Amino acid sequence: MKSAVIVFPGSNRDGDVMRALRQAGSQVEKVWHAETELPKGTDLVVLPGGFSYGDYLRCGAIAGRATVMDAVRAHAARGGLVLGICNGFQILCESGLLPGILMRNANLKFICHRQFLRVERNDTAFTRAYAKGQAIDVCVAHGEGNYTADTETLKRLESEGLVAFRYSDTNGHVTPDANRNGSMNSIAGIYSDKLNVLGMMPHPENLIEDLVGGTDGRGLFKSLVSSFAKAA
Amino acid sequence: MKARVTVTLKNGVLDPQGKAIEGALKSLGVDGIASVRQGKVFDIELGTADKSQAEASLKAACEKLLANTVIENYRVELT
Amino acid sequence: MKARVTVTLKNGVLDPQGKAIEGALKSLGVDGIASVRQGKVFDIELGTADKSQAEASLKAACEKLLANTVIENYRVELT
Amino acid sequence: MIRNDVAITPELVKEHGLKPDEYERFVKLIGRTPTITELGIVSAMWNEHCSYKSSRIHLRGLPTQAPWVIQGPGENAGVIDIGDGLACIFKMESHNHPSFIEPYQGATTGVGGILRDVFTMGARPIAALNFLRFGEPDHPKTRHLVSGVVAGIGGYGNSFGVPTVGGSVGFHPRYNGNILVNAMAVGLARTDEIFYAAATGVGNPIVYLGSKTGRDGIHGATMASAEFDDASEEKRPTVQVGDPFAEKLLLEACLELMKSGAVIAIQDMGAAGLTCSAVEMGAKGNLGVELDLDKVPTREEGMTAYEMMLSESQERMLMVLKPGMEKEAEAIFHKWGLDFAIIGKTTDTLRFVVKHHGEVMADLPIKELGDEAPLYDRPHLANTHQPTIAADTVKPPVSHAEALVKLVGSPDQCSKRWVWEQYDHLILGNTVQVPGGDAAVVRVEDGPKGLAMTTDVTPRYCEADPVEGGKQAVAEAWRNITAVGGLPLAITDNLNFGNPERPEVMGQFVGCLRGISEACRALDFPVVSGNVSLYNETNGQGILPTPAIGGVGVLDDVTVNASVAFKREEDALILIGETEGWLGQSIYLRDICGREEGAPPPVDLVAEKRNGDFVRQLIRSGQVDTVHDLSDGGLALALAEMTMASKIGAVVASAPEDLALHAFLFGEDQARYLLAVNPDEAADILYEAAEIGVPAMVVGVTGGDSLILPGGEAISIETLKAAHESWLPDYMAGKA
Ligand SMILES: Nc1ncnc2c1ncn2[C@@H]1O[C@H](COP(=O)(O)OP(=O)(O)O)[C@@H](O)[C@H]1O
Ligand SMILES: [Mg+2]
Repeated sequence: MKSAVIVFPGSNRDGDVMRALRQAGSQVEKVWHAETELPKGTDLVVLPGGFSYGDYLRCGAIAGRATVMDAVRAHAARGGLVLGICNGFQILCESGLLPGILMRNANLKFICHRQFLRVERNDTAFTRAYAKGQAIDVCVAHGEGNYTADTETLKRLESEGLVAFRYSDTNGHVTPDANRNGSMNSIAGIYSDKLNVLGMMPHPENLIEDLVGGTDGRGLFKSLVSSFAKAA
Repeated sequence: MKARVTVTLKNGVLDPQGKAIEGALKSLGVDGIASVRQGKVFDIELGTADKSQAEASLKAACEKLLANTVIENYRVELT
Repeated sequence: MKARVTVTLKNGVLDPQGKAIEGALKSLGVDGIASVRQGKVFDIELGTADKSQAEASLKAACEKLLANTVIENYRVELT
Repeated sequence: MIRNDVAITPELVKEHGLKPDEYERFVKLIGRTPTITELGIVSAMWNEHCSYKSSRIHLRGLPTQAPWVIQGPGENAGVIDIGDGLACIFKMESHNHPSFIEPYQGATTGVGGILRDVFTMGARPIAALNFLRFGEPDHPKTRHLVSGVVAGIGGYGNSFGVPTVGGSVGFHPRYNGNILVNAMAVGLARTDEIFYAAATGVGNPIVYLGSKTGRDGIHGATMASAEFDDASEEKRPTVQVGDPFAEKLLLEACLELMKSGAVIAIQDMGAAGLTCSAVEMGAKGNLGVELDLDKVPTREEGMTAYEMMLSESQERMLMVLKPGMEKEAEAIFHKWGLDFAIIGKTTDTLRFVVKHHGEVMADLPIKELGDEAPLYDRPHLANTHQPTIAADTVKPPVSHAEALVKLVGSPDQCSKRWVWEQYDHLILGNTVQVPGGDAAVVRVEDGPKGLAMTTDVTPRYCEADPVEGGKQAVAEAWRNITAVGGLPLAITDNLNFGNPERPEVMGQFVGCLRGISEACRALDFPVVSGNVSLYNETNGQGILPTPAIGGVGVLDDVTVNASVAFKREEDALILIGETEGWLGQSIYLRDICGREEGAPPPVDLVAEKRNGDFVRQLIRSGQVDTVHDLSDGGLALALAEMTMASKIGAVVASAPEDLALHAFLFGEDQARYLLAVNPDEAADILYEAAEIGVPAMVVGVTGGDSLILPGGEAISIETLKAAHESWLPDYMAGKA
């Protein structure tokens, strides 16, 4: 599998996600935001975490309009896989690839902590390696992760099964306490209609080794790589 | 020429920041504030003296970047 | 009663946000924008109908929380 | 506009912070009356911050050498060799005063400045720490300051992309008018790719990089401009605003440029901006420097030479480039959207020449600006020793359990989670030990090495006895690194004190430095960088003497480390080190008895080294994985913290007979560690300890869901945790 990690000025978890992709067996290439095309044969586009353009104006707003995003949109329209993590999720929302928006955390503070997520479905390219309903231990690190959408959108996401992850306790129970940033319906990540674009606030790429906290994040990258092994 | 663009949240869009400010004002003992909604202003200097050209630039700036029209309204005033 | 508080950076204080927005507008091909400085607005509903009481509350809100008077100016308009 | 031919009056000299004799010294040095620009330049070079005029002679006594030291104090940051061709580059710096005026921006620019110091040398920052002291919680400003400073530190580090992995937060009324915000950065480079400030070669281009110059932080200028400004403008704030986004770009651009081989010398623009950086590059390289200010990228119109030379705008760098590489360098900077301008050249005149609009605004001897700065041996008074407080004169608590719960929930000892959860401490995926333990542990690249780092000092000890306090600060940093299994290698220090013109304060300074030096020597723990912050004083009341120590150590195999959380039930608890039950200056005495008095615990450096080396070897050999050093609050607090970090309780069945229980539990004797070990190993460990004269005894066993003290008083883990975790969030929410 071949992944393209897009680097915007201010991206800062590009290295972390590249490490996770490589560990799972993907080839990885960095792509500068000013490019107009993706590398040939790109299977997966990753928009990494960070503070693109300082997150000035609105998180992800300026990056969402970068040159390379046209190529990303075209890739998604062809059914190609796109993964946006944290700032990447914000960029996906700002660029129109995913609905809704990430607002300031409910306590108005940046929060960095370990967090369990409930995997809502395991029949997508991103989550095959997990069980449905499994609680996975990852971490969050964001100031604006409060997922907000209008009632219509929310209804559609729920009824079409487009919610990918919810903040949960260790047992996979979705509780108010587990939803520290105040997201609607405890949403931590969502899919596009065709399930080929995933945006999520938490960082699976930071939990891929026992030494630094655990390996629950690996499943996501393993799922991606294995879906290509199957396809090929 | 100068302009001020004001971007505010649409009615009905939740404003966690405004809510938190309301709370903070209460705990600071500032009375009489019923609700707060936060928005942004942009003070812009334009390179042109032509009013219609300026207005076109400002509209483009708002639509393309300054406002997220899904959740925000904007207003432009030339000053 | 309603009010709008506008908070802007004092002259000469660096505005990284404005700077980034300027750059982004240029690369988006929006012409004619010479400079951008970003500020905040607060749309406030007051619990009182008494003007002087409202003004006192608003002043307190600005001084205590809404504006960082070391680097920002604020303006209050009752609307 | 400030013209250059302004008459230099005594008032103007005074406004620039120069004493009459200092001004005379300068006039004699240059042989004429200076221009206003020159006055500005010398005021920047000769202020306390840049010239270290009160501290320099004392700093000379610090041990700065060791076989692994590549660069000691004097450069932007210290550099040590950690093996495998890798160097660790680190430094700590204060931003106390700006943070008191504007906590958010003061803290951001403090973090920005220290990160720049580290990447200026070619290192990629891999971790940040901070050392914070605030006034008493009840002081009306404290909450606002805590909130702003913490948000600022996070706001900058998180966006820049460095994990903030450790630090220290404390409260004391003596910081009511002067908070302490010390930031530390740690970076990594290859030993053969380190960059220095000294310029070489005549006629080489001097290049300005980064953000544009504005009128930020021009202190003297605000006053001066009131007289010389015809345009009446609003009084300009002297607060600088940090731009972490620009800094991140600057980091990437600098590292890319360094790889290209174009960089001869590099210096960041920190305090006194362009002046300090240009003078240092020239003076260190025995070269003159000529600057053409018409080329300097400015953000505001009509900036004068005076203003440009004194501006403290952030996120800027100065470089000497290899001639012929300008185009390549420019392309890299433009790619990152940053300003790039050739603003001058090196010369062989040893003069610092500043031109603006074709006129010479300053022409000064470059070396003398630094070398001939005033140097003071200020009078210092040794502190009178405080009496030793015998344990039997200190009241025991009504309930030891209650006392302990009170301590774990006190402002100084409570959990600082509320703080460090606002810092991204996990980015880069190398954080092996997160905040909350003894030292942070960060993996080096893909391993196997790791670095351990910590910031420490106990200001009340320093106040009571500067020499012992200085020693203790170093010993505690060394101990914290040891406790995770690290080999302590070197320190950076941040010496925060009051007004050096008062002999008692100078006495504290000299005493602390003596203690620091002694400890560094005894522990093989040299000083490789540091910072001095004096005049932390309001209305004649100085801060507690606070020489914060930032320590760094190495773990050859980062997977072999120890942490404070109990790992298993039924482990034997072994206390390493001598316990006399020293209660003078203890947290127990202060927070339970309301007495902040007495002599602090003496530091036996030989015992420190012996005990620490023993513990480290146990960790490295894999015999021990659970260690906590004993500091504030003694054995009881360490037990509580180890319990809270796990979900496993502990039982301490009895106290030594010759010791009062409260002295045993809360005494702050130094050089001690608490280990939790497999019971099968306990006998061996005790035997090994006895062999080399390390005091060691079994004091209890892990297990259960509460902490049971001698005599049977039990505290559930939940009770401890509730007290420990609630104080700070409640306080910040206005509830405490
Ligand atoms: N400002 C801070 N930033 C990050 N971590 C902090 C901060 N303050 C305290 N901590 C963490 O909390 C823990 C306890 O701090 P402290 O009581 O000072 O430790 P010790 O007594 O071991 O020196 C340490 O791990 C420290 O890293
Ligand atoms: Mg410790």
